[in-house]
Amino acid sequence: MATSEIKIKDPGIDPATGEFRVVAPELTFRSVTDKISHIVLTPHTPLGWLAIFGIAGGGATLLLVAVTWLFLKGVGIWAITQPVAWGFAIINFVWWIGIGHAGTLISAILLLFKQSWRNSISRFAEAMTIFAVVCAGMFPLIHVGRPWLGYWLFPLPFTMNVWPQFRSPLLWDVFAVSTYATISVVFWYVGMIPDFGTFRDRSQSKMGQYIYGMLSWGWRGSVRHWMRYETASLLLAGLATPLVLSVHTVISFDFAVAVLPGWHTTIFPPYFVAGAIYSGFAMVLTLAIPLRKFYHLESMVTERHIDNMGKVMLATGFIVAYGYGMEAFMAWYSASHWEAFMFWNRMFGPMGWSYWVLITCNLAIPLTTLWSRKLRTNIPFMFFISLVVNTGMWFERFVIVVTSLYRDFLPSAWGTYRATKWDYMTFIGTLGLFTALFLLFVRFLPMIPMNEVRMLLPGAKIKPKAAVEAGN
Amino acid sequence: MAQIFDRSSNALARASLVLTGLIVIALGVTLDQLQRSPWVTRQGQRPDQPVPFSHKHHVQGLGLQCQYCHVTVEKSSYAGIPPTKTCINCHAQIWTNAQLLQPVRDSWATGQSLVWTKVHDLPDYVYFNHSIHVNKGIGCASCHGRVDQMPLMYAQNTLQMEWCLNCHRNPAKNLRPTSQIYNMAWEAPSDSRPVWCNAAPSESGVPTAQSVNCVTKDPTTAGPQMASLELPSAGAAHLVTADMTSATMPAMPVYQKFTSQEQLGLYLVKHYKIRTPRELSSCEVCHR
Amino acid sequence: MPAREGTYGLLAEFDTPSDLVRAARKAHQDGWRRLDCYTPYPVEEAAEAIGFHRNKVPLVTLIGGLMGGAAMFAMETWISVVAYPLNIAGRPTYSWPAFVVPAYEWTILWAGLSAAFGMLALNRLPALYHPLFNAPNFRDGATTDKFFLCLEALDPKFDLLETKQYLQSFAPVSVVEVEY
Amino acid sequence: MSRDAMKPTTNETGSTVGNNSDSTIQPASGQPMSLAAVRSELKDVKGKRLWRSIDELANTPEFQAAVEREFPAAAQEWVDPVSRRGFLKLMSASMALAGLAGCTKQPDEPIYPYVKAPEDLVLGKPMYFATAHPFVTGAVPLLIKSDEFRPIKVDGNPDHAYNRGSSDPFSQGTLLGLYDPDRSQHVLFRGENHEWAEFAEAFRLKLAASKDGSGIYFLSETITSPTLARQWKAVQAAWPKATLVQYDPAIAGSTAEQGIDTQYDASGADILVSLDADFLSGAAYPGFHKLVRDYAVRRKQPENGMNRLYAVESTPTTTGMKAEHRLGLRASEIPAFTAELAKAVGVAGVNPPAYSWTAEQQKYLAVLAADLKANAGKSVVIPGLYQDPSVAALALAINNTLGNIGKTVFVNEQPLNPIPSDQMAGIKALVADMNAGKVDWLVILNGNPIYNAPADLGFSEAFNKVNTVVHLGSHLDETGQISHWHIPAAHYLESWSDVRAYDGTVSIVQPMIDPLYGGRSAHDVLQALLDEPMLSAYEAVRATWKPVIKGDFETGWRKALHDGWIADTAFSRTGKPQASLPQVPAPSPKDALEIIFRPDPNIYDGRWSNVGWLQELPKPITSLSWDNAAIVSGATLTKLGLEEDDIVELSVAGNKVKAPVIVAPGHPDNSVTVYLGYGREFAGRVGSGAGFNAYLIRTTAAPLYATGSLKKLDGKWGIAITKSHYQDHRGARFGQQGEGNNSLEADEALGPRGIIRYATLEEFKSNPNFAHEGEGHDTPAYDESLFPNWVYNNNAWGMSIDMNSCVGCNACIVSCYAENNIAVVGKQQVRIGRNMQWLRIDSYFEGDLSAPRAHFQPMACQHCENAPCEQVCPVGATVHTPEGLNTMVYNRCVGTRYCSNNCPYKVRRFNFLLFSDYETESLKLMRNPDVTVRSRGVMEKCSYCVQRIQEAKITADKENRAIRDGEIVTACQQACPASAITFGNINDKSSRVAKLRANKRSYQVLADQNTRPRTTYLAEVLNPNPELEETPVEHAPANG
Repeated sequence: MATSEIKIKDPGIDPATGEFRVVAPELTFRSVTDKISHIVLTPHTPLGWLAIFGIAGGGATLLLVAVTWLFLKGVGIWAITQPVAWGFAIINFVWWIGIGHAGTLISAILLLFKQSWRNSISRFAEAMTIFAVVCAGMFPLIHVGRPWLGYWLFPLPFTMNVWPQFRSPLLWDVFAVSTYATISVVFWYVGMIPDFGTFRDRSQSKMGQYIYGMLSWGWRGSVRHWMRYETASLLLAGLATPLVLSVHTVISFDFAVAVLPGWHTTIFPPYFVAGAIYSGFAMVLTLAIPLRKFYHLESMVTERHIDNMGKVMLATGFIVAYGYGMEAFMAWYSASHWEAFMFWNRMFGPMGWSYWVLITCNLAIPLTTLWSRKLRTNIPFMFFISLVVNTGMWFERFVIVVTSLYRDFLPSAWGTYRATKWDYMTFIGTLGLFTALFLLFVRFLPMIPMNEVRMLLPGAKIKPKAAVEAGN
Repeated sequence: MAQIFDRSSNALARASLVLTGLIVIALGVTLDQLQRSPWVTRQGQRPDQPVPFSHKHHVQGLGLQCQYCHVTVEKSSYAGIPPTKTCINCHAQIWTNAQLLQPVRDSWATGQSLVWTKVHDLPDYVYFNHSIHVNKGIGCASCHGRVDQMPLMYAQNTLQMEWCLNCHRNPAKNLRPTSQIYNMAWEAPSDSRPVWCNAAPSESGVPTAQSVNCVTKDPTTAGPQMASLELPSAGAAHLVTADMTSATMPAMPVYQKFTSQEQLGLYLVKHYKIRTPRELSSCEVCHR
Repeated sequence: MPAREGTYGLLAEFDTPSDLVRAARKAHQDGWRRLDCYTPYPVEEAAEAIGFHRNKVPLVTLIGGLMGGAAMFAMETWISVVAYPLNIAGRPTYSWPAFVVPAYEWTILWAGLSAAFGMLALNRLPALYHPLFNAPNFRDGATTDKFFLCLEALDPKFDLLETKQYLQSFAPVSVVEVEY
Repeated sequence: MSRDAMKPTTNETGSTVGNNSDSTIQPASGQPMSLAAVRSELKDVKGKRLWRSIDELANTPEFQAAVEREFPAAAQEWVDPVSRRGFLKLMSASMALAGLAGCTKQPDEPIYPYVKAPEDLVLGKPMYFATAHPFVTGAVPLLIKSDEFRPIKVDGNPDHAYNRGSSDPFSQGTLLGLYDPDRSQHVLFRGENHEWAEFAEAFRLKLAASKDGSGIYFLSETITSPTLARQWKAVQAAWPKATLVQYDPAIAGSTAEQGIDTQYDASGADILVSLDADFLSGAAYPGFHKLVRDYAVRRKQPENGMNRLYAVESTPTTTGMKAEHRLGLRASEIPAFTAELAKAVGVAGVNPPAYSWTAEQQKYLAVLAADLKANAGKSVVIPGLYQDPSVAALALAINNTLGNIGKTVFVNEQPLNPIPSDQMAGIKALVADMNAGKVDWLVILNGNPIYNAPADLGFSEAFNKVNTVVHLGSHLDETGQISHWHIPAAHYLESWSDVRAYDGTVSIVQPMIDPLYGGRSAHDVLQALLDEPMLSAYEAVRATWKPVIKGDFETGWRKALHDGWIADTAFSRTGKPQASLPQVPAPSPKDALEIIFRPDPNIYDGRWSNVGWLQELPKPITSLSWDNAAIVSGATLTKLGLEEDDIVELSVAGNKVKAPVIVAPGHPDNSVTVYLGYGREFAGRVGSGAGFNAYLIRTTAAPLYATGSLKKLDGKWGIAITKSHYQDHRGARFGQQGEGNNSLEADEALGPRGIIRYATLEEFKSNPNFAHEGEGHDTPAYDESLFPNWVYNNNAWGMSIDMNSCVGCNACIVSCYAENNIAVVGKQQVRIGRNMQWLRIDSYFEGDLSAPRAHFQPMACQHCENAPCEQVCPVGATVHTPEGLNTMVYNRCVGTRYCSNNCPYKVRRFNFLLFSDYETESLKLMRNPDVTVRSRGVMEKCSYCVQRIQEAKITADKENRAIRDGEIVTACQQACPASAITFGNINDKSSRVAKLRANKRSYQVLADQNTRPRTTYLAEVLNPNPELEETPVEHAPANG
């Protein structure tokens, strides 16, 4: 183990190159490999892991119960009603998908921008993406009235000769989300192949060697392979970037394409994406902070990472703030009574409280504090902020979905919305499922990309050509 | 540090990849076939019936006309299943103690219905109407097949939506003169078997079923000059409008000769006022 | 498939990427063509050194992407205009702007899959068995912290003894013979 | 999957799928069974038969015991009908999961052909029979749609001069009453099954023993059948001491009990005055159908002048809300006010009690009197039923003085009811005799006195003093439970009888179906005492009319049955009003709290408690469903420190009852309205336990209104109100007058949203185009679209609704229930806003809520040409037809509910749970076979009655002709007494609907959204008296 002050403090500047270091300087190829392989290859599972996994598993069971009951009785067990025909299910869907986005952003966009600091967090950010998409993807299916007919959403040659209706944003969702899930998984898996190779070669058990051997497709580190591999990763990154932007854009279409005041807004796509990244980074922090502590990864996930993520949140937070601002401005500037009433109702109607929760959690608290580097590098505080923002972003979706629906065009059809225990169970259940999956990932898969971290190490520097010719 | 995997494993790995792909494809094809298979549609299956009633015997053998039993086919959405009375009408005299007919006699005696099993069973949310089809030139055989050749009743067709649409999107290819509706043996006109039709003027309020009159024997037997009146050539027959014919020859009906189904079909579509495919394939036509 | 007996090649192990790159470049300059480097992380210089400059992955990706997009857009148009044209909300049957979105998604989907699987295919993976794994020191180092240069027996210049000395001249940690 | 969207399976003979003895399951009877046992029971049953088996099994007591043991939580859920069914589904589903149901293929369906087919039956073609709905305030002539001899739709008789095909919620609801699964099904003696013959025998012996019939008492509902009256006279002749008491709680003590003898012809009246007469909101008021028609006909072409309605009323009703000028008075003030009015118009010999009227009231009185005098002979003053007799007398006097008699008001030679009687006195005397032990046998004919007898009589105590009580009733109700004999009563659709309509015209009540449960009618009971005890009601009725029908009797009789009435049997209307004027009671002190009793607008006196349609139907004005309540004014609510839904205790003369309190806009202060008919114990699975029993505080002394007190109790009641009602508290910053006096909804709807548009007659004359000017009233040009317009060149269906005619009586909604197999969801579901009515009547209360004007807007699917719902459905389950219908394809729907979110009118309804009843056999008989019964998870909505459109198209196509205008009539249109709804082909410029759409007043709701609705509304035009300024005009576009 490295000495404590190094692992807590910022790794500082590399004297040789004058660049910021992103990982602790004392790391070597082998120490990195040992550290990360050990977490997975060690035969004994830490008690803490078991404990948390138990709790998370309980949550997942809750979900199972809730969904079973749902299938038996129908979506009526939820609070959805007339006129609020969408509720928690859609809110959770959008929220989870949003969370997923940070993962892709870190692994893809930052890769394109050559932000080498993302190397050490990219892997579990991607994992987070996938598990978030799993949780999200579940909702569109279970929230429909007749889930067993969900396959009608796919253009397949049934004997009815009836086809999906491609003008519907929901159908766009089907393709956007399925693509997003697939590409994320592929990207994630391809990234792990060389590390599986490492595991194969370091695993003591025959079982481990077999499993990781197969997962690695027999990777042997030929530079020819490496070059194609690099190209592929770069291309995947290049594809994932427009994808991640499109996915939340499409999801924002679910609302923006509708005629409903409060949904029918052109600002939605950009501010949904920004919001997604905002909440996504919050979730990365929520996960990274306990992890690095628990597995002593401070030398690889350093304060610089936390700090950078804080900055990204600050930036996206302001884009989101701009979004809210524009909504309010347009409500007034459009001179449309529908917009004006919608916004008045959103702020001061019977459900106005939810709007103010959202403002507090998304704007008031984070955007005032994240300016200070001191706070950004204050680990407990950042953990707290991450939770606040996650809450705020959930309420953003609540406000959009519910407070737009419950008082729309015809006053006679106004209604209200009060969530039932099944709504809460389902939501908590997905949290449990997410955590459980993530813990499994941490235990059995390389949570930090060894091959990418190796590139950050001083040892990876090739001595200048001259030196090589001269032979030292 | 030695090999983990045996030499063969490479070939094995690749093979398994290919296989996975093949399995997926195979599964898709299977399901696609399955949804159309008789196992699902019951096409061609002969369910157990209380009495092994033979349409072949009654229709072909005895020459009973469909409506003798299915009385309401022209009037109502239901064609109608005959009451026991209909059977007894004859079987009070003939086969009076045939073992096969015991259930019929029981029913007649006890007043309990004969319980048949539906052979042509549409889903409950499909609203099919016999009368409109029969009145607009769809023959029984078009959907039910050569019932006169079925010793035991079975569904000739799948009755699945794609099958219905198949005709609703192009009725012409199945239309026949209403006079031929109950003719099991009707075949589309051909050069060897032409059909001659004349139509009442469209504005005359006669029901569609009677608006066209067709014959299978050449009505213009009166020699060349009469035949010469038969204008224009059969090839362009379907282009002639009814009012034109009526205008030219008020007294003597002008027959047009048809030697192919599509000519006849188009002609009947026009005179039976068959609605457009867009209308016929609109959802509310069958679902309410 | 190469022959299954005899020597696959000679494997020289190095401690640092720099040594590997130097040796590889030299060997390539000396006319070796059937040679390869093995490293725990991508070392571009090494690839350059053995004259591996460009690959076909981008082309595969492009083709995949175009196919995906075209396929989806064509299907949407066929479904809405030909297969079952319906009056939806008074919109035209050919509502192309709506069709763009799924087509766009499929472009990305197919491109991504092509990139990933194209890469693996071009790398001739999966290759769970490989002669190199017979080398005692290979699996211990190649995926962790060692750098290898392998001169293969198929190269006309290959001669067990000479090549061994030739490799020794790069002062590697070790040179071992790799059996099939 | 066939279950997902299933229409009531009518196989070839129309015998329903209930017919499934092939898969019955007999659990080891006796010992309780466990779910394991259940499963084993079902083991051998293969999937396709399981569907039925589960249901049958689930109804065995053993099973229910098992359920309650294994799911204690659910045991209580068992009570609520809807969730009970949900639970059944759950059980079958869980068993399916347990691997019991095999494949999901459609099960084999059996065919049950007739043995001998009826002559006139064409399967699949409905038949129509004329009959009439016997009702205490006058029968409603009906034409019944019968499918395979099962009545499946009740509608007015279009040829009858009285209602011209219109109907009302009550009549519509009686259909469900017929198929009510909770109707009693056996003759019971002391709780055990017996035969009718045994009863008849015992009864005759008893009478024979009594010699002259002394000690034999009959307690009957009001007798409306001339034949029954004739039979009673015969009984009396035979047994002179036998006593008949009539008691109908709804009219007992009202002016109706003496028999209605006044007829109004409002079509000739320019001024209509309602003195607490609610003649526009339901059949409870005599002549409702005709009065509404006459009222509406004078408002359809404002350009040709309109009538003007004044309403003075003690509780807000649709009548008052439609009035140009409404004056809310406490009930006890109305007689005095009437007297003042009489005096003012110059009726001789009236001396109104001294009372301090407010300035507003005096002004109203003066203006009203002036207006009446100005329109002498062209006006009509209509008194309320539930008022002091003096009001009716004075009203008649006023009409007389104004010379309206013979013009707009007519007096019958004879009263409507054949045996008028003072019902309150009658039942009082009866109870006295019971207590005195004089009553040996008490035969109750279709009454439920245990439940609804006046509270002060102590009927139940007296009840025990009677030796034998015979109860003829449709249900084993509160009275039936404790009677010695119970005889299931036949429904009027099951039996022969005869009745008189408002104008006296006789209709023969003929059965549509054999008694489902072997019910008997009052005719049978009385006949059993006569010389030919076995003489059927059919013969009895024929005997009654043999002398009346002219010409050959058989021909005349057949004609009467066919037409639905016997010609020339209307009353002669040449009667003269009696001169004497009764004493006018003085109003109660201003600070006294008055409690007003009214029969419920939906379930009347409680006789329709178990009719789900009527229970769930939102009541006019309050939009209250599934309950009755203590209805007060906002001011009173605040004064008493209450909130809506609080539980209060009402007490009158020492009798107490707990009730929820709600506000009705425009209710007079210091006054509480309670509806009768709720708080039933033994109404059945639907009605039991709903609301509170107001009869408990209703006394013989004050049956119509009483002074009482109100006390707040702890807790909330949990009422279900179907419309949101907020007060407008928005500050001036938000551009509204938000002092909290107005309704937020109304301010929005009448204001910038342009949902309700109206003008006064003057404004309309000066600017006929008012509906299209002003804020929110603009309609985009037709080509104002990004897309090429979709052309509809053949038929194009459209609907026009006349807001001026609609009186918000709800008849259309119930008619829609019956026509479209709409599910009843239960109170809990309604509470959270899941009621399934395809058609709702939006009521907006304009202006200050203490004295509002209401606007009623029937709102159903608008069939937008640019339908927002269609665009967002991912599976194309809702699409546009070439004729411009917005069709909902249930069996394609996966239930994303996106369409509902995107519907600006929020008229789509979703089956959040399994709302439709697939278990109850009797309900399967009732369903319309042409409409799919929607299953769980499916969206539904108004279809413009597409099944009727299709039927008409097929007929027309076969006959080679175009569809005639008016050939297609939607269910709502058919029921509407005001003919406010018109449906037809808007492409046919000569069609009525096309003409109406061309009318300048015609506007589209939310036109600015460019949804292009096919349903358009005709803007209201009001005809206020300029003398009275209270008409709020700020929303009238001319100055808006």
